[in-house]
Amino acid sequence: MIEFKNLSLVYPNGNEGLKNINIKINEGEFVVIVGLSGAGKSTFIRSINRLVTPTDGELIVDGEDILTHNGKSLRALRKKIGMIFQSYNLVKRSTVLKNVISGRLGYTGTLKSIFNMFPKEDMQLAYDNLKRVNIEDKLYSRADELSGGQQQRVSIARVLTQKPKVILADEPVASLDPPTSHQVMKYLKQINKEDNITTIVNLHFIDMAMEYADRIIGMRAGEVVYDGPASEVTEKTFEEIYGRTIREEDMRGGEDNE
Amino acid sequence: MIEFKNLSLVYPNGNEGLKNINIKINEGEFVVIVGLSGAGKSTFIRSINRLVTPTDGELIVDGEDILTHNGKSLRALRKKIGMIFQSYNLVKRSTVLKNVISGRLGYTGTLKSIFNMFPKEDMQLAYDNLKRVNIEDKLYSRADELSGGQQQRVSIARVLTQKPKVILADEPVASLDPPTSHQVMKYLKQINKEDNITTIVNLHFIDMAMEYADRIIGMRAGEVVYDGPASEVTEKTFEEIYGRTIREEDMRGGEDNE
Amino acid sequence: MSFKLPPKPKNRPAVAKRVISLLALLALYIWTITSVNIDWGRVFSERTLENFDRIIPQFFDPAFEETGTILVKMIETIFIAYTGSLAAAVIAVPLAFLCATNMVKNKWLNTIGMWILGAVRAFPEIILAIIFVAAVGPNPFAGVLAIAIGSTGMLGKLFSEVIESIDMNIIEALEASGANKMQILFYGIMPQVLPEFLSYAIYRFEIDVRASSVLGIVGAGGIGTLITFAYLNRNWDEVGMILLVIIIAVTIIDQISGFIRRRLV
Amino acid sequence: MSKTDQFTPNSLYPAKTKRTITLAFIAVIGFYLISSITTESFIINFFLKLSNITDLVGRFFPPDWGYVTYVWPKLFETIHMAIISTTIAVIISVPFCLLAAHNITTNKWLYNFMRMVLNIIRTIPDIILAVVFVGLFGIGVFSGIIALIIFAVGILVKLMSEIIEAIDMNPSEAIRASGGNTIQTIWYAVVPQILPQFISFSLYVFEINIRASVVLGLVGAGGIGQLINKEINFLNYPAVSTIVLIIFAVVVVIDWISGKLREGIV
Amino acid sequence: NDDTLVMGFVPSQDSDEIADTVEPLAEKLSEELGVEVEGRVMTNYTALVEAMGTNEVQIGFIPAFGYVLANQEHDVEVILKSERFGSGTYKAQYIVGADSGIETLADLEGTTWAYGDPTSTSGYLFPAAQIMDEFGVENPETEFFAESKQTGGHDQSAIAVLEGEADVATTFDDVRTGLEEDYPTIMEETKILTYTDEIPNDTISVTKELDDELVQEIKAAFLSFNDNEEMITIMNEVYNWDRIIEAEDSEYDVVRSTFEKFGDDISLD
Ligand SMILES: Nc1ncnc2c1ncn2[C@@H]1O[C@H](COP(=O)(O)OP(=O)(O)OP(=O)(O)O)[C@@H](O)[C@H]1O
Ligand SMILES: Nc1ncnc2c1ncn2[C@@H]1O[C@H](COP(=O)(O)OP(=O)(O)OP(=O)(O)O)[C@@H](O)[C@H]1O
Ligand SMILES: [Mg+2]
Ligand SMILES: [Mg+2]
Repeated sequence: MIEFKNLSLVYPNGNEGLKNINIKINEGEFVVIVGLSGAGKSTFIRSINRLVTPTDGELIVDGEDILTHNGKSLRALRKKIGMIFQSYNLVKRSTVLKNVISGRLGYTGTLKSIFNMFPKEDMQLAYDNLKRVNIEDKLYSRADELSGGQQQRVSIARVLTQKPKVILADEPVASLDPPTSHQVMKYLKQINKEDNITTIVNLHFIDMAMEYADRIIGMRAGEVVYDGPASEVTEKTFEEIYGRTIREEDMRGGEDNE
Repeated sequence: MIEFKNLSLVYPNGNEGLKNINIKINEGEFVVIVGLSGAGKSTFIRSINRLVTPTDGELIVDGEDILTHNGKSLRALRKKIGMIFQSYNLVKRSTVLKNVISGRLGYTGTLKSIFNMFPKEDMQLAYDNLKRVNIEDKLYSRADELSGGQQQRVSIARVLTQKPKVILADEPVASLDPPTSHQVMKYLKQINKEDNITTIVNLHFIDMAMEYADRIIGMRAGEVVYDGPASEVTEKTFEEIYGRTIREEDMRGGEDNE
Repeated sequence: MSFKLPPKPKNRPAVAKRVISLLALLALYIWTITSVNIDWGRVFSERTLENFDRIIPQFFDPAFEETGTILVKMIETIFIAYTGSLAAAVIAVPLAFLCATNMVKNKWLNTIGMWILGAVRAFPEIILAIIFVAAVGPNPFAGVLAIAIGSTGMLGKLFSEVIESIDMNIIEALEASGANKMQILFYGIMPQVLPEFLSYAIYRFEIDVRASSVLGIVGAGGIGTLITFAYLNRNWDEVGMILLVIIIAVTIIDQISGFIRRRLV
Repeated sequence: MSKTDQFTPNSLYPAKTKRTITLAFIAVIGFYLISSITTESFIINFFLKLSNITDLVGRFFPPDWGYVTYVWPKLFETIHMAIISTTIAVIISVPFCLLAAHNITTNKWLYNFMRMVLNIIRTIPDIILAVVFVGLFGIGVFSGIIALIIFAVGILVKLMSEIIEAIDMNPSEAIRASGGNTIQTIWYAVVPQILPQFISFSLYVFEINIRASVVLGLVGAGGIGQLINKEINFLNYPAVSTIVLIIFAVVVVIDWISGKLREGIV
Repeated sequence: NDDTLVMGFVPSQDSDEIADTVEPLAEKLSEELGVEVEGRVMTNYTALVEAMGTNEVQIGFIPAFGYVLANQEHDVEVILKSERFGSGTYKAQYIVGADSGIETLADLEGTTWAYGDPTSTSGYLFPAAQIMDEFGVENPETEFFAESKQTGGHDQSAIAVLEGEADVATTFDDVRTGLEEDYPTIMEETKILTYTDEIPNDTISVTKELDDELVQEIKAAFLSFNDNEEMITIMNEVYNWDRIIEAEDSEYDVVRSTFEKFGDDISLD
């Protein structure tokens, strides 16, 4: 269970990333966060594994306030939270297998990992996870030889190898074309259901959000402006989140959203 | 009027970009081309201003077969065809105005253009077009100081400054978020209607295609697999173009689309 | 509306700066051109033509009979350059990490690193060579040391630029999965920088083959002695031959290293 | 799928890659050992003789500040030589680096020919250039300048052609697509992209030219090298370190100017 | 290897052939002494002087000026020197154009001076000292001559006069014989204005660390080359030496006192 209690985050330059967030996410939920560019979606997600540090409030993960974590306890926290990125963040020049096994680094001694000595079970796990996302035949390919969709699948395999309790995904399909996007979302959904892993995903596209989410959280300017089951989302919700209808006919004076 | 007659294009490495295309596009039409990655959308579009050269067939623009053009006549052809790119293709370090006025290069002597001596009317035109896409206040900003949506609007202004009869746009909104995408598409549509400029656009997203197109052309593996008014497009059409339903539940063995 | 572009935003200090720099540049050139001491009369004299007549034919008629001696020295030169560049490549790595602002967040340490590299680069190779000849005697090892120290400055700077340009997102991804600093180094940083490191090291090796041709002057081994002797004795055919050997050797190295670099990236 | 279900990879790399890496590693170390033995270079010696080095380096300090007055004339001569040769080299290298970039010069034959010529020029050590030009044009600044120009063109063209090959070709495609001719395309799409690097490389070459003049001085091609050579031979090390420090200061200043110029342009 | 003797060789530029190998000499010496001798040639004696200071090189073939520095800095001792043309000394000459109208040293005032290298005894030190003495100037380069040019070598200095780049060149006596082949007119177009005092020839010196017994052996070995037809031929062909003769440190006092005149310019502490 993840709980945000009056959580705020102000970036060093004064930008308010999160404003007083109160949210509870239950185990096994598939939550999609939507919102315009700059709404704070990434900040929200990255707070959970402390890639950014909220400046105020409490963030409870598995009963502990993670804002106090650092060093060892922070690494322990991160071990149980897997993360998937928009730009895959694979080491392009390393093989697929090496990328996937790097999900096990948190469980492996420094020296052993430097000499690539992973236990057999870990190798097995990595390979099984590659099979799970159907890409086991690319085992020894270099990551940069793969297409975007394949790279994202490798990064899912990497996260699975970490055996996380929570998966965070920051716009995992923004760089992919629609059919491939759906494929990736389906893998995520399948894993969420099969392994009961809490999954929190940022998405730009509301239609995709409605299709896969159990629950949708809408953000605007650092605040949560909508929170409810995907089934209850309406055209109106959309307007609320984006702050205006998108079909507006006033073409002049369009403000910039980036 | 643009007419493809039995047009084929084989890339030097043997890839078949276009296979025996027969299409007629009328003046003032707003055509959207959809298809998977690698379907040949870009190849189709880029043939029209000869950024790629078809290897077989005829391509008639304004009554002339442009496949025989080269040198001077090719530049004359390109002068009347404007092009908008997915990645905007602005010179990042130059000012907005310099980028826009570069649309006039085809009308300006080499020497004059090197010393930035453009006729007054051209400057006027450039400025008016910036106003048209509502970005005249960024006149002297450097292109890399603008957001994606703004950059795309500058590139529309550049194309307008060229006073083209045809506008080609290769995935003009692929790098933009949905509200900004709609804004850009609306500008394109508006220009198409106001100036009666034939407009041919590549899009990934069928919903957007349906919203703006007069006519939709679907491509798959270098062939035209659908051609008809946007109003007649159905779920079925979509399946035809993408070669399968996208809501398929078979998650295993997904082929790669890139 | 009659045409009028909005006025260009005038940034007075910037314009003033530009004018001042232009004037400074102009002054610099005027100073240079008026004070440089070129004897044009000599340059375009008959002497020059005579010299061309005497030197050029000899130069392009290389002394093939010297091939043996020159080859031996050339191989020595290559060995010196190789050993020296390899040592430099090793020494440069920690210094480069010290200088890279995305690795060591402490500005002071960065600056110290930069100063070390800068100081090393300021020393002319010939002075390094003298120091090392004095230290270890007049032998190729002195040359190796001079090359090693001399190359560390440039390699360290290039390496640190490579490190600064890596994709930090990957580091973030590894951090997010609970990896520690050492693991991040080996799984996230090394794979990204190693090919560039190697390719720069090879590039430096090529430069060093040429640079070590100077070392012979002070007895630190290599082909430099031969060049000086050939010049002092005005044996242009020997200079031609030495140049031919160097061109061939460096071209071969260039081909091999080009091949290796292509496979690396 | 041909593999069985129990398959477990037991290595992060395929066997072939592992073999290649091992072989390459052995080759590097092996060649190191060979050259180390033939040149009798064992790093351990360095540490054994460290006291010799520190003694000698110690004699370079403190620098002889009184010597500074002797340095100016030759330093200025060096700077003049570097300014002239860099300026001319920069002008010469502009057409050549366009010709040696495969994305601009699409004619394969011309491109390869240019590359070959440049590669040969780059292999010539500066000392040989100096020696030959002194032989031809006599002693003095002119020979030094010519040697530096050729030396600099080789480096500059190589660096710049690589930058040109790495530029974003999209803007030039856009300009071509709107009917611009070749020169207009280069002027509007290529030049703005490479200008900052071009300037900083020019300054880098300027710096190299100042250093190279140390070598030129050895054979009478002018510049501050003469001074260093003389003072070294008189074992007048404090004076040498004054010269080196001044060269260092000049290099730092150039670095700083280079940074400022880049800031102004980027 | 501690038993190995290292012999550093700076060929005197003051001769018309310049050696680029020392191999035969080292081999022969090694044979005579029964220890390994390694030979190294370099064109710049600074490194050699310093290497003798750290005893990395034990035997040095150093020209006169270099020896004086080595003796002063590192107590290096001269044991032998070369004999050329039957003499243990040589002198420097002033070369001027044959029809330049320059007849005396005084005529040189305000002319352009070419010298090979400021550390060359005959090319720079002795002539410069002579000018300093006769005309009471401290820096001949700036106070006496209008301009001075460093050419890198004696040949190049003489050529500079021949080609009109300089009015006077100072070289060893007589550099022009070696140039006649390439510049057949040099003897007619140039003339010798005058000569300097006698300069002692290049030395064979040893470091203070060598024990006396070994030094004696080395001395004897070198002297025995005089009676060895084959060796003397090599010495002559390669190094332009006719004989090897004994030498005393005091013979080099003349060089020492010469460069002391340079005061600040050559600071010796
Ligand atoms: N490192 C940072 N320093 C300062 N401000 C930041 C930083 N990162 C983000 N911000 C600001 O915080 C706010 C929220 O940013 P965030 O990246 O969370 O938005 P987002 O919803 O993920 O947007 P996008 O869809 O563009 O990824 C924005 O105003 C942004 O400018
Ligand atoms: N320069 C080229 N050389 C060789 N083959 C090419 C080249 N450009 C494209 N192709 C091939 O031609 C086919 C059509 O490519 P095209 O770029 O037209 O597709 P697309 O529909 O625009 O795809 P995307 O949505 O990814 O832009 C593809 O198979 C592609 O691999
Ligand atoms: Mg984000
Ligand atoms: Mg495309």
